[in-house]
Amino acid sequence: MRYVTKIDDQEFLVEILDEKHIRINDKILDVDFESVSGQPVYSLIIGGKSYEAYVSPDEDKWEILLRGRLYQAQVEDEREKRLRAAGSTGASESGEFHLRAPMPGLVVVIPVEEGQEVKKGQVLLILESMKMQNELKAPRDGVITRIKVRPGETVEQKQTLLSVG
Amino acid sequence: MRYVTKIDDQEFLVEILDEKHIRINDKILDVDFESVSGQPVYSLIIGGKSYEAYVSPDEDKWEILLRGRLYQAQVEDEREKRLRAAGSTGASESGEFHLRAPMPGLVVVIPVEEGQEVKKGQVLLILESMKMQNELKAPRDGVITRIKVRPGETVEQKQTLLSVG
Amino acid sequence: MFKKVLVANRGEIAVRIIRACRELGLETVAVFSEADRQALHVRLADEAYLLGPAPSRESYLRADKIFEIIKKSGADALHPGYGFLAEREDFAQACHDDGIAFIGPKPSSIAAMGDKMTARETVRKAGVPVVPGTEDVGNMTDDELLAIAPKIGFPLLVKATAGGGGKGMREVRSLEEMPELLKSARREAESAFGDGNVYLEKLVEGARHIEIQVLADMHGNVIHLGERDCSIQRRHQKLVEEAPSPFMDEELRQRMGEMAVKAAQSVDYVNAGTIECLVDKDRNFYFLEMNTRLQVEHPVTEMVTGVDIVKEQIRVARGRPLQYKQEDIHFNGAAIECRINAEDPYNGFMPSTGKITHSLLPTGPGIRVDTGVYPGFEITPFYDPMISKLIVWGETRAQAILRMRRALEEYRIVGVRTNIPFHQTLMDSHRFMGGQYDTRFVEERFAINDTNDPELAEIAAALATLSAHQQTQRAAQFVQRNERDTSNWKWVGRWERMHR
Amino acid sequence: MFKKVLVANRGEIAVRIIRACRELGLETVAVFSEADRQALHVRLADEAYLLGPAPSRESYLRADKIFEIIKKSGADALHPGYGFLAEREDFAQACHDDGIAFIGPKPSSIAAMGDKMTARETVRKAGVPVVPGTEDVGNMTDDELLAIAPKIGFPLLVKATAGGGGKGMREVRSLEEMPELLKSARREAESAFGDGNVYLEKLVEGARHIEIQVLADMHGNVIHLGERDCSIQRRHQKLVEEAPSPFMDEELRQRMGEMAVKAAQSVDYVNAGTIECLVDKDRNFYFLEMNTRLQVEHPVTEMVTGVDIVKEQIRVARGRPLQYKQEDIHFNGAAIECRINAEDPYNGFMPSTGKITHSLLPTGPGIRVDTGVYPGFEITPFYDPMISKLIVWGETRAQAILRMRRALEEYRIVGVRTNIPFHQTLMDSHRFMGGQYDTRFVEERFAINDTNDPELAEIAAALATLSAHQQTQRAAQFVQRNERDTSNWKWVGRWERMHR
Repeated sequence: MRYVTKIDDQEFLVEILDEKHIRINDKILDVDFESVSGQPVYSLIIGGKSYEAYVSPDEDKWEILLRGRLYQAQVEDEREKRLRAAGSTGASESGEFHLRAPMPGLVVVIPVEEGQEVKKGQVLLILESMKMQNELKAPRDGVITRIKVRPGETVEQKQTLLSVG
Repeated sequence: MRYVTKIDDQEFLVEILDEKHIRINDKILDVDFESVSGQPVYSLIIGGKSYEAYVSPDEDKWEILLRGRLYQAQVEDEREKRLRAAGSTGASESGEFHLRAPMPGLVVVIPVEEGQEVKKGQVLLILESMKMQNELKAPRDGVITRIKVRPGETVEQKQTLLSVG
Repeated sequence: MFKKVLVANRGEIAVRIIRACRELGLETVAVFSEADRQALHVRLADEAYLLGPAPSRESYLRADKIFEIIKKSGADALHPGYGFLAEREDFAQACHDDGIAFIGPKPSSIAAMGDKMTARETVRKAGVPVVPGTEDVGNMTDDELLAIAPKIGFPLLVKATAGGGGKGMREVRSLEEMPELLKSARREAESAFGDGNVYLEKLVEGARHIEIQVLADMHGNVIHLGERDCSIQRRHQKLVEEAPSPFMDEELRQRMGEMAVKAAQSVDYVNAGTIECLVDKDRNFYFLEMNTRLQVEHPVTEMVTGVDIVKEQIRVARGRPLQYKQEDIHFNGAAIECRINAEDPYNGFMPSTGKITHSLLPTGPGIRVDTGVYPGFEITPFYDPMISKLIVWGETRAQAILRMRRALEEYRIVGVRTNIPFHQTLMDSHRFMGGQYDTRFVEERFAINDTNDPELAEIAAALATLSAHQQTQRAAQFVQRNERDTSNWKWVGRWERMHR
Repeated sequence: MFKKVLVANRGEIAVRIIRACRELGLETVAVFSEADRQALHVRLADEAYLLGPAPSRESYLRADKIFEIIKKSGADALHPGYGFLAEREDFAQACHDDGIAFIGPKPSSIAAMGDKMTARETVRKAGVPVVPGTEDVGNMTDDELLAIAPKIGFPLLVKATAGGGGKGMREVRSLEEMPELLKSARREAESAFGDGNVYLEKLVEGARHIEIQVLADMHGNVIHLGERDCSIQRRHQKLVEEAPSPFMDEELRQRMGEMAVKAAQSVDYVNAGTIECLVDKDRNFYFLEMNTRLQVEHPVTEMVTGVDIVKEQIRVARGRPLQYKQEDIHFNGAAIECRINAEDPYNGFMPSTGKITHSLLPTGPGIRVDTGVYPGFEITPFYDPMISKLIVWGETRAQAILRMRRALEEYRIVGVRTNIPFHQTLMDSHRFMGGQYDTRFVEERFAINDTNDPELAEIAAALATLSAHQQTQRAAQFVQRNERDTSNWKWVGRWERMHR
């Protein structure tokens, strides 16, 4: 099985040769890959070196926390990649953005209104949780299309708070 | 639900009144009983006192390891107890005893033979495990009725090694 | 001499206090909210009583409930820990009135230091230098503050008079932004302390936050245990503390130590307390406030002095004289504490909640972990995000940093995000290693590690690919098996097993 | 100066050594058997290589494989830990021949001390008192030993000449039982060391086992780090060690320290080593043997002296002079170590195997846990049952005991049985508290706690009843639900959920 794995702008060609060997770009390496205690913590011994990392899927990416650094990787098998290249030509990613509550909490202030233009980094909402007031900010420029909560409201984790178009 | 629970020679009459109350002998107490992390470790808050113990079933008994002491308890509901009292009158407990391997290991020596009389505490078999030679002893006087393994044999945990009649 | 101590707190500090009591042969009473039934302090105490629902106002801040439990349990002493009711004069007074030993200072000392404005005035009169700022005592309106601000000069700090822990604190760079910031500071102060009153203080730039631990008994003895450097902060929240301060020399330590003893004496202080100061580049120090309680970061002092501060608090509260004279206090090696918070350093340090499914503590020589959590425990949004403190000791500061690095690398917490990667980046930074930092360092001159080490990126790629491959294989196996055997119950059984 | 250390061991000691290397900036190479793929030392090392199947003879004792891995990894130093290859002269020699720094003594010192009979003769000539026993060097037949035994007098000890850790050791009370005991001692020695040779030693009754830690560099400096009392033993296996010994006074410490330095010098010793002695009631001491390696119980010495023995071993092996002179060594407070074994104290201390499903380590001030296991790790029957070491420090011995009690009470290990209840009983025993014990104490005057505290028995009854009730209720619910809804897949789904 051949995969193309992208981290930042770097592409790695990774081929799973068998249970104990992989090829990364041109190197063939021994691998021994196991989950520790059935947790999303993985021990990888590769070419004799021992690594341990948290690995978890995050929507269409994989997050790897390794030696205090966070990597985000996109893994595609070669066939998928070819199909995608042949098909749609880099569809726009500027759809509506939904601000979700990163944790349960209490909505304190919403300093924006529907229809208002906002800049990337502008505070959209203040959520109180763990005795802290947390500022939730716009991930990009846009317009507030919908506000679904009010100050004083208690929200659940992942609940949609407002949308930016 | 009423239970009779016996520890050593002491009997406790325990009645489960509802989810939060029990009666022990004549005392009614608040209880809050929860497993910790889904493990056989239980946190019990009873009449305000906080205890934590390992609780596990062991054949027809319960073993409770509490504050560095091991208690063995027999719990019967009242109905069972009455039935038992009415029925069989203290059947003999001197049936055949099967010596089982307490852990996987290697049989080193079997210093007894079939048909031999043995005394309580006499060494019946030496099992090597964890770099230690462990002496398995007779739990009571009797006669060796059957030896099922040989020196040099590797045995699994709980495998029957020999029987004492 | 009291025998049973009610610990009016939760989390790691409740555990810390229960341990000290147990080692002194004292019985302990825990209190807990509905969210904390399985918390470690409940599991470890001799007795435990429910306070109420999860929110602090309905549980850990319910003084009335705590007094009920004192009566019910027969506790004859109370340790407040930090936060919650620790610095409430009225609460301490109520304990005294009920004949309960309050393990902390006198109510009058709490009052004198609790109102930060009063405290400034008190120590200033005792000859202790303070940061320039509002000098009147009492509640001031926004208009009054806006009028005074230009005289103090910008940048300045809005601070809660009932403050602590950076709550209700705001930096103000200009008069224009001040009204909005006053509003949010008052809001946060009101929510944290039930008191929205604030005052102003000049922002001393390039300063270090250095504090002095003091211990005082009921017999007039006051000593200090040297300093802690707490300059590594983010949004006025301390993240890393160390003792000794890499900035300190013997002469400054002595001057600051004497000042701290003087400040404590000015309010007739008893028990453990901390004098927080700013120290500027020229080694001038200014009193900020006194914390009239045990501090989060007390372990670094314990590790370099060998003094068990909590046990000493208890002894002092029992009326005993201090075990140590100033000349008995020696500083050995270096200690560093990293506060481990359930928050995501890659997402603006947003708090992270959830069940801890697995953890592996760093252990071995020179390591101490003070924690209130364990695998299976649920981190809720109701309390402080600090879930543990990792403290290391080394013969030298360099050895302590190396040890902290290996401890952070070993530490695993699964189920919530933590700021461990932040600490790892910090311990690798040359400025931290060189001791070259001030209170603005984290916010202004530090970034969480996102450099792309090519070798590690390759390993990350391998990890991601192997995980993705494993997921694909599992799905394929599942389809295959399902094709082979379509009887209903086996199908479900397998599915259940796979999703455990 | 070496840069990459292969750690030829497993378990807690491999972890301990890897940590020391990491804190010194050295790279580490772990080796592992098939049973240890997920062991902590594999997880923490920079590199890891498979040795072979689980049994030690096919893995950790395979010197040839280890040399292959040295070549493959480019390691330029080796730390043997304790046990396995730690005291094999030929192995140390092979390291030297290959230009690999062996972090331990010279092969000649290992040889001189490794044969216990030769060692006795060597130190005797250097003026160190030894326990009366067989004096000839070389292999002796059973007949020869049976002839000599009456001259030494009973009771006596049969000991393996290649011995250590109590293996291949037997007490003999009379000539009649001696042939059988010789046979079993030789069998165990053969199995443990590949050498069935034994010798005899008078059994000194009522004696304490006290040992002196020494450190020596390549520049002729030899110092001692005081004593450890290891008299708490069962079947010649140490269970608890403490420093200082409650039996010790300054004069005896000085005499024994000087003796230990002399014994080390008699074999031109370099690196860390331990002189084990018996000390009788009249404070006469007798050399037993020298362990030419790191000891299990080294942490208690580290905690009272502040010296990191493993780091010092590594520095010495790099050719550096000792960091300390004898006069730099001071003893501060008291430390106790409890060896936590996977064995059932209520069933003849039978080893216990299985997967650790959950654990909670005691933490907080003055606590150190050195462990190689964690939740999810499987304890197999192939290796030593010691799974962790709990070490505490206190300002006084009494405080250390109180701290150990609270730490033992907090410690949870689920999945295997442990000897924690044994340690709890010991820490509660008046004789231990009074320091009144000798090497026979555990076997002759100690019983695991089975006293019936009526209050606790009632709690145990409540716990058992509530558990039984919960079980009954669950079964009833299951039947009820099954009656309500008999569609096949839902039934199975519930069943699966209940049995997770």
